[in-house]
Amino acid sequence: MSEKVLMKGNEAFAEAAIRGGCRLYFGYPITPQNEIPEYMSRKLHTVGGAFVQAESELAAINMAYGAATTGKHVFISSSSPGIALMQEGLSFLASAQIPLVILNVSRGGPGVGGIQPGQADYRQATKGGGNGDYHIPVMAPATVQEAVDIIYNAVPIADEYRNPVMILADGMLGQMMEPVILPELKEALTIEEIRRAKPWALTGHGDKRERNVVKSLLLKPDELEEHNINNEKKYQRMREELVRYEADKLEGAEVVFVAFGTMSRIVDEAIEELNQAGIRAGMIRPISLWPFPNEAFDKIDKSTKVVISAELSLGQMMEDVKVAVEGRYPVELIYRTGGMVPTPSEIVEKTKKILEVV
Amino acid sequence: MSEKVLMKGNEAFAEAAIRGGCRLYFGYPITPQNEIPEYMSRKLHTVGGAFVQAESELAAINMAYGAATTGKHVFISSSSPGIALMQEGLSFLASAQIPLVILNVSRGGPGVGGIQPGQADYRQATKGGGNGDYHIPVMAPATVQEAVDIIYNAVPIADEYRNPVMILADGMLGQMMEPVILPELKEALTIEEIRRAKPWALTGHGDKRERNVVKSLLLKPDELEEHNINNEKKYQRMREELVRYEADKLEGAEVVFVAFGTMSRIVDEAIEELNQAGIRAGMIRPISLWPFPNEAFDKIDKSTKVVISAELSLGQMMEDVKVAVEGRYPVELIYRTGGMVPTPSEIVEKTKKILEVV
Amino acid sequence: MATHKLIIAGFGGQGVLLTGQIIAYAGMMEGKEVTWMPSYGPEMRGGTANCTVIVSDKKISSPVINEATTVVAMNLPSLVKFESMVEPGGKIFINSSLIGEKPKRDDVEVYSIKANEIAADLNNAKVANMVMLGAVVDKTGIVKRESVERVLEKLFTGNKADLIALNKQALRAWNK
Amino acid sequence: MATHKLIIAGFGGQGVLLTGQIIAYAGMMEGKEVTWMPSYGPEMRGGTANCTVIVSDKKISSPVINEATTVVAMNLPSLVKFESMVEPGGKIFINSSLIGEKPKRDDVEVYSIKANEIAADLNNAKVANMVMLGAVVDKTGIVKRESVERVLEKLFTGNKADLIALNKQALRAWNK
Amino acid sequence: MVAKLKFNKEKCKGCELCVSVCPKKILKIDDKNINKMGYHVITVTDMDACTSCANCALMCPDGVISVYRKKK
Amino acid sequence: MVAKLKFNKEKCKGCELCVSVCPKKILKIDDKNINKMGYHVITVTDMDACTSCANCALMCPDGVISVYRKKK
Amino acid sequence: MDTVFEYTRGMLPVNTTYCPGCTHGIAHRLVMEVLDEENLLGETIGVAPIGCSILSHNYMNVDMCESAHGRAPAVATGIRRAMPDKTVFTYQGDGDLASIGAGEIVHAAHRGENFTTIFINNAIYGMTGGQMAPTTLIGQKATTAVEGRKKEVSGMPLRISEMLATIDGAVFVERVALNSPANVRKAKRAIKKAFLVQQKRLGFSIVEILSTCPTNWGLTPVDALEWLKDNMIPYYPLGNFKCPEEVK
Amino acid sequence: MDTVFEYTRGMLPVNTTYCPGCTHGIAHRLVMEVLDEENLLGETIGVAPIGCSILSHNYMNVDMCESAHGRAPAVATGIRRAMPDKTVFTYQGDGDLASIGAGEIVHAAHRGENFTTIFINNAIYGMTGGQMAPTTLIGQKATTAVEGRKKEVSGMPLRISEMLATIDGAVFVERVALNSPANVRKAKRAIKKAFLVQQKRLGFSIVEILSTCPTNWGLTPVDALEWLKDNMIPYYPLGNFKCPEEVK
Ligand SMILES: Cc1ncc(C[n+]2csc(CCOP(=O)(O)OP(=O)(O)O)c2C)c(N)n1
Ligand SMILES: Cc1ncc(C[n+]2csc(CCOP(=O)(O)OP(=O)(O)O)c2C)c(N)n1
Ligand code: SF4
Ligand code: SF4
Ligand code: SF4
Ligand code: SF4
Ligand code: SF4
Ligand code: SF4
Ligand SMILES: [Mg+2]
Ligand SMILES: [Mg+2]
Repeated sequence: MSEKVLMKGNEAFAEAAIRGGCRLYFGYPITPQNEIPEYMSRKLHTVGGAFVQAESELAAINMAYGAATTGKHVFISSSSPGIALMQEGLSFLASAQIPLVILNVSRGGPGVGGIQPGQADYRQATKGGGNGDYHIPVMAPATVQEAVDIIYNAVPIADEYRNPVMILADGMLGQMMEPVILPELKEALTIEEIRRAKPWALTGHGDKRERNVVKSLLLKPDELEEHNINNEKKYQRMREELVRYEADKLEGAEVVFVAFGTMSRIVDEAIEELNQAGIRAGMIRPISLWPFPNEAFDKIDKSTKVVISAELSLGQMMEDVKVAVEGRYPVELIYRTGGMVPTPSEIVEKTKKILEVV
Repeated sequence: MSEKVLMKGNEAFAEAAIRGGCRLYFGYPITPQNEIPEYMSRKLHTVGGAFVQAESELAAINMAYGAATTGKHVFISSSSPGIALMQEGLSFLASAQIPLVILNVSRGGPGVGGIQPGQADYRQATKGGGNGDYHIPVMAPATVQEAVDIIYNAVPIADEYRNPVMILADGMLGQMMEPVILPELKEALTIEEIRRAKPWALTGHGDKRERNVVKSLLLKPDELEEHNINNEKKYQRMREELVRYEADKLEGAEVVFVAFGTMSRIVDEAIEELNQAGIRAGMIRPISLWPFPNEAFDKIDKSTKVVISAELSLGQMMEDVKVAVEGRYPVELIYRTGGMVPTPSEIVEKTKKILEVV
Repeated sequence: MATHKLIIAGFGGQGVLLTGQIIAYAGMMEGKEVTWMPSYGPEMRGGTANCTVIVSDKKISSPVINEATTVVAMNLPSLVKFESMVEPGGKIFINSSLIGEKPKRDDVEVYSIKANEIAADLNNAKVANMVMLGAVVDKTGIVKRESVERVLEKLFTGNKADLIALNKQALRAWNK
Repeated sequence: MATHKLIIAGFGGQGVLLTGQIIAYAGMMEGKEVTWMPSYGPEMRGGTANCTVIVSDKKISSPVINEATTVVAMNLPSLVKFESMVEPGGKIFINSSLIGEKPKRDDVEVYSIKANEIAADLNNAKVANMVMLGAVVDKTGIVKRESVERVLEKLFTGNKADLIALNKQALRAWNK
Repeated sequence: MVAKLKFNKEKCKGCELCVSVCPKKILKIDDKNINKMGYHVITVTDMDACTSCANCALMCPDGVISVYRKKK
Repeated sequence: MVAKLKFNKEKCKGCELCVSVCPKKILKIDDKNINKMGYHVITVTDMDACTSCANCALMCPDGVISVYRKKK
Repeated sequence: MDTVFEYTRGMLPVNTTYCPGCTHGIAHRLVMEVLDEENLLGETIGVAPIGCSILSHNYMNVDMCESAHGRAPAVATGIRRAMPDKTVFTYQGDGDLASIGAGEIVHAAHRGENFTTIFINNAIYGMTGGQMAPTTLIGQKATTAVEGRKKEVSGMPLRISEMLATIDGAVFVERVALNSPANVRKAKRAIKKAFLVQQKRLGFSIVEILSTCPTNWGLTPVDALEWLKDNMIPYYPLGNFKCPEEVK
Repeated sequence: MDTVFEYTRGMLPVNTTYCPGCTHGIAHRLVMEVLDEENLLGETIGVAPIGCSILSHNYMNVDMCESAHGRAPAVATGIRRAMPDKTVFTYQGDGDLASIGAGEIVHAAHRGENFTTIFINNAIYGMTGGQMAPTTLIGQKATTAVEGRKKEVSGMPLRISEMLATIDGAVFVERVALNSPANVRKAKRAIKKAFLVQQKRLGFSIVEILSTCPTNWGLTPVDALEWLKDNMIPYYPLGNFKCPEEVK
């Protein structure tokens, strides 16, 4: 495998998508993910692909949809308000069953907000802001390396389920450089491969088959219901097959943190500090935010006094944590918002206060 | 008060908004709510207001934002995918603390979907698809009369909290005619009233005060965090003050249904049928979907064997029901989707099947 | 019957939506629960229109129905489309001025009314729907004829008031 | 010290981002954990640039820091902006070719390096950052000078290879 | 009589666009016959007069009409 | 010497736009003095030569320069 | 017998759901005739809009996809970039293209995307029941302008061809009408040229087609043709606005 | 002493965060000078875009709001309809107006909304760090076009004034530049006329201002003025495209 290189998060993400087989990218500038379109604009035309600077995020998601209807692998990225503009499109893609890998390098919101890192798009990502009954799997990496691996693997996942897959990173992960090992370069699918693997794709019928139609409108409610129920079966399969998480030091833990992405790294250090202070603490790190790793919570030890959702948002993940905990433990929240990031010691202090009360 | 009139839902909604003080409407056609812009186009210019047919839903929400920054009351409406296009805007308004009353006459999704009624925008409405930490109160009427009253009262609620308020109706409620008593007509706010009640509003500083600025960008993370925490206090106040629901026949009930909007009317009839079959059933009807009426679930009787979320969506509300039930009762789902609507007998049959198992 | 569920369908210009509204209005004035629900959306294309009216003694749940107690077909495409929706034992009203065919159903009561011709006899082609309405009201009892007449009085005011007499006449014309 | 946290700041053209990357790269080659984090967004306006480098023996949590162990100011606005971020007992490196002022802090160690002039003496104004880097490496021990030299060898390949010698020379020039 | 025109009457919606553009005025809607969609359909009154100009077919939105011409 | 020019030096960013458009070439950046923002600021070398044409002020993006003219 | 006219195999043998006399049906046929004659049916990917013609994929014998309201040009851009050697077109109404999708069409033209747009201007929102479009004429009645469109409230109708013709990347721009056999013939010639422009990869091509909506205009199909001629053509002059030398 | 030039009280006495020599600062001042001279500062509501000038509300002494990226014309429409007797303007960059907001500006013009748009064309995305704009020139380098913009990939640069001038409701359209004292004077005259058009409620008015972005062009502020003159003005000719009789 290739050697370790030092790469900026955003550039590594772009390269991971290319290596995963994506040769088509449509994007609109927005901080803190501009290095991705910039990288793609330099790179894609050298590997037989295409980069288009879209006129807006709305156009970008629809370009991506169009490109993906042909069966080719497509990758796009944006940041918080840009993702908000894509909600109609994401609902459309899910409904039309079109695979796509989409990355949100999120910032502090709401509205224009700021451009420092945040996790306040948790609800936007996991609950969906498009209309109707659909779901999008959401994966949240904590390091540049993990992000690279997740993006790379998201390409076949999107194909497998014929559904968009979202990666939720934050501005910090996008902007920083960390050592990373890049996975092997995959060739783009050929038309022949597409015709074989994706019989629904729009490749021109060539008078050799019935015409293909990719659609989202089903005017007859009974047909739409059937369509939705079939999709729900798919979502159920995702719930069974796509759960990813890490559970660490749960045995004998007094406190169990739940944290993802950048926040989990800070919590990691806080746990060390807590240990030094004689407090046993563990962590569940959801990697898949949807489906949420409910099963991980069955591993929590009887010794645990409190489960703490640690977020860069105002308790957005805590709702899912509560569903998963099912009333077995009290659930508390430690958060920063608006682009602020806590230090490990800050988490330690807040944890101690919580422990005094529970 | 005025006499009972027979009105089409959508027209009654429009009239309710006008009577509540809204003289400004910006909208884009979309079935099944076209009678609203049509009504507004005929009516508003006769009462000193303005109707603008926006070029898109995206433009409409931003026109509404602009108009509302002046402190005047603004009403807008759309349907499912149109609301999806407004997500960036809604997040922006919440962040900039601008009041607005917005109505979703929803249809079956996802994507373009169909145009028959649905409740599959539950997540879109209650969890928000815009970016960042914000909330929008969501009210769900079950009859044309209730919709009229809720819209009328939403105007001062939006002002009180300086936040958008959403009404989630469905296509059926918008298209049908039912008898309705219309509330009293309120005058539009005068500039003087606005200057007094809304010192933040953009009315021109007239060299008499510091300039006003309505904004959503806070580049400094500490300021953005403070802003978000202040907003969260407001949301906490909403959670305490805006809960609305009806709880009916809970005493001794074997089954408790949770259903809102049109679905609650069908469940009502199903409960009667169940009673006749000797099965005691009750219902919690959330009127506020956010904040969700968790407290109502404390009233459920020990006799209850199962709580059933009955929805025109694939279990979207069920997640909130589970949070509210906190593991005290099993939670099951009865649904139709894609614009299909169940008959009361269908619900009875499915309920009997569920009761066999639990 | 405690609950009447009626579908009226025809060409766009035949006033079927208004006819349904008049029934709902009359029901409301009789203190009954009523809902009126039009077809909407792309269905409309082709220039046809239809609506569903429910008049009931008790609270009405779904305004969308699976079966109708009565279907009124003002033109042929409407008959073709809605014939199958009548419940067994229900009623079908046919505007036989425009429909030569008979329904294929043999488990329903069929009433053929030459609505257009009768209206023409009244010197106003526009009241064909009123002629039909009279038949429906008399044969189904969904609302009282007097209630319909009161609705007409409320509906036609000002310089339209002279239409009241004509419309009342039309209401009674179907079996003259 | 197990964890070095360094801020380098200057004008856009002074190569401060690259300098930070070289340190991170060198750290990585020494088997240490490293992160490099630039300022981004509208902060960039005004033509200034800065980045934060962490080199540590243990896993690095937040790449954003509240306090630095070392600040390198290549121009005056950078000194003004970052002076307060050094922890007590930390180090400030000043490019005294461009900065006449002294820091106001008295609880830190200050090193003044005439980076531009020294670079000019080497007949290449562009290596001022390398001159400064040499000083930083030698005085803080954040990474080894040899590691930096290995990075330079990897960085300058092909027809840029002849720059290696010059840069190595610059690295050593600060205290000549 | 040679059939210069063929009608796919099941597709006809009786819109009369063809009728309005026929220079020979030989097309009309058959108010006796109704197709499965419920429309009265197109018919020709005097096939011989047809010049095979195809105006009717060009204007038909529903692909009802085919036009032929005698081989010369 | 009459001060035809007034500078609000704390706002100056040393961009030299004013310098480039002065027909009299009497403006220059003072490489000795730095303002609170950290910029070297504008200065005038020969106030007497100033024609009060205001070109400099027109081009200044930061509102640094005021221009006056002797009353006639 | 010689065949003078037979329905193109580009159209599938099914009944459309369009209203009687709606000229959408003619426009569909012309596009498919051209693609068939150029032997492109098997090599084409079409993009349907939101509007009455969302159902065009039920009728056109080519691979097709639906698109979100107004976004067809973005979707076509994606297809074009993914499939450099296919023929790509969008078929859009005036609500779709001129209102909600104004940004997307301007930018497809701006980038000079090599696809063809068939723009059906019927001066109304057909599918949703007759609301005002940006192209609705002054005085024309619509459900959101019951007294007829007024300049003071809604401005003057938007002339899309004239606007797009100012953009370099839009290399073929022509306006045609479907109100008479002669104009239908001209329309087909314009569509043919537009696809030729695309075959030669010269840039973006668009044919604006003045079309009727008898249902929402409240006219019989035949009267609607008249109304188009008397009202639309004077405000929306027919003709070619731009044509590359290569296809003249 | 007579005052020849003093900084307008329309600008607040604070330091801007714009880069040294960025002509956004000149444009800000001109707008505020005009509003002050017309005695409108207290009667004006401004709309800031997303772009470097999102912070303009920190500097301009009028009531203002921010707007989502590209939507300023929609926001101004809302304000205009709510406040028929105020003066309303938007201030937008080329990314904001010509790219993501192309639909909104076309439709503000189409409706003939009575507000004034100040359009800062600096041929680049300033705030986000130098990506290509629709107005970036052929050959001009941008971070998403490192070898310079190419026609084959991104089309020819979009000329907004020319495009909007085809729309009836856009009654005043002029392009000016900020590269010299003479052109700054002309720019001010154009801005004044645009606000006059609004005062008379004649329709939509827009002034396109060619402006520099030394930071992302990679030039000194003075060289940037030169570059503007030598490269932008030839492709974006200065002058008035449309002016109502009443304000000529
Ligand atoms: C986002 C969104 N907004 C609105 C609609 C509703 N809608 C469906 S079709 C249509 C307009 C159709 O008009 P036009 O494009 O002129 O096509 P026509 O039906 O006239 O051919 C609208 C507004 C929608 N489906 N999606
Ligand atoms: C929805 C959305 N997309 C993208 C962005 C990121 N963004 C901020 S400013 C900007 C472009 C600014 O360029 P321009 O409008 O030309 O203004 P300038 O900075 O050049 O004055 C972009 C793309 C955003 N804030 N919101
Ligand atoms: S081919 Fe010509 S003459 Fe013959 S029926 Fe058609 S229009 Fe008439
Ligand atoms: S034009 Fe076609 S559909 Fe219309 S009447 Fe003639 S044959 Fe029938
Ligand atoms: S006023 Fe004119 S002459 Fe005087 S300094 Fe300014 S530019 Fe030079
Ligand atoms: S133009 Fe203004 S900011 Fe620039 S150097 Fe001159 S005075 Fe200073
Ligand atoms: S509504 Fe209008 S555009 Fe749509 S099919 Fe009917 S006539 Fe044609
Ligand atoms: S980035 Fe460019 S446009 Fe923005 S302030 Fe700096 S110079 Fe001006
Ligand atoms: Mg149309
Ligand atoms: Mg710009």
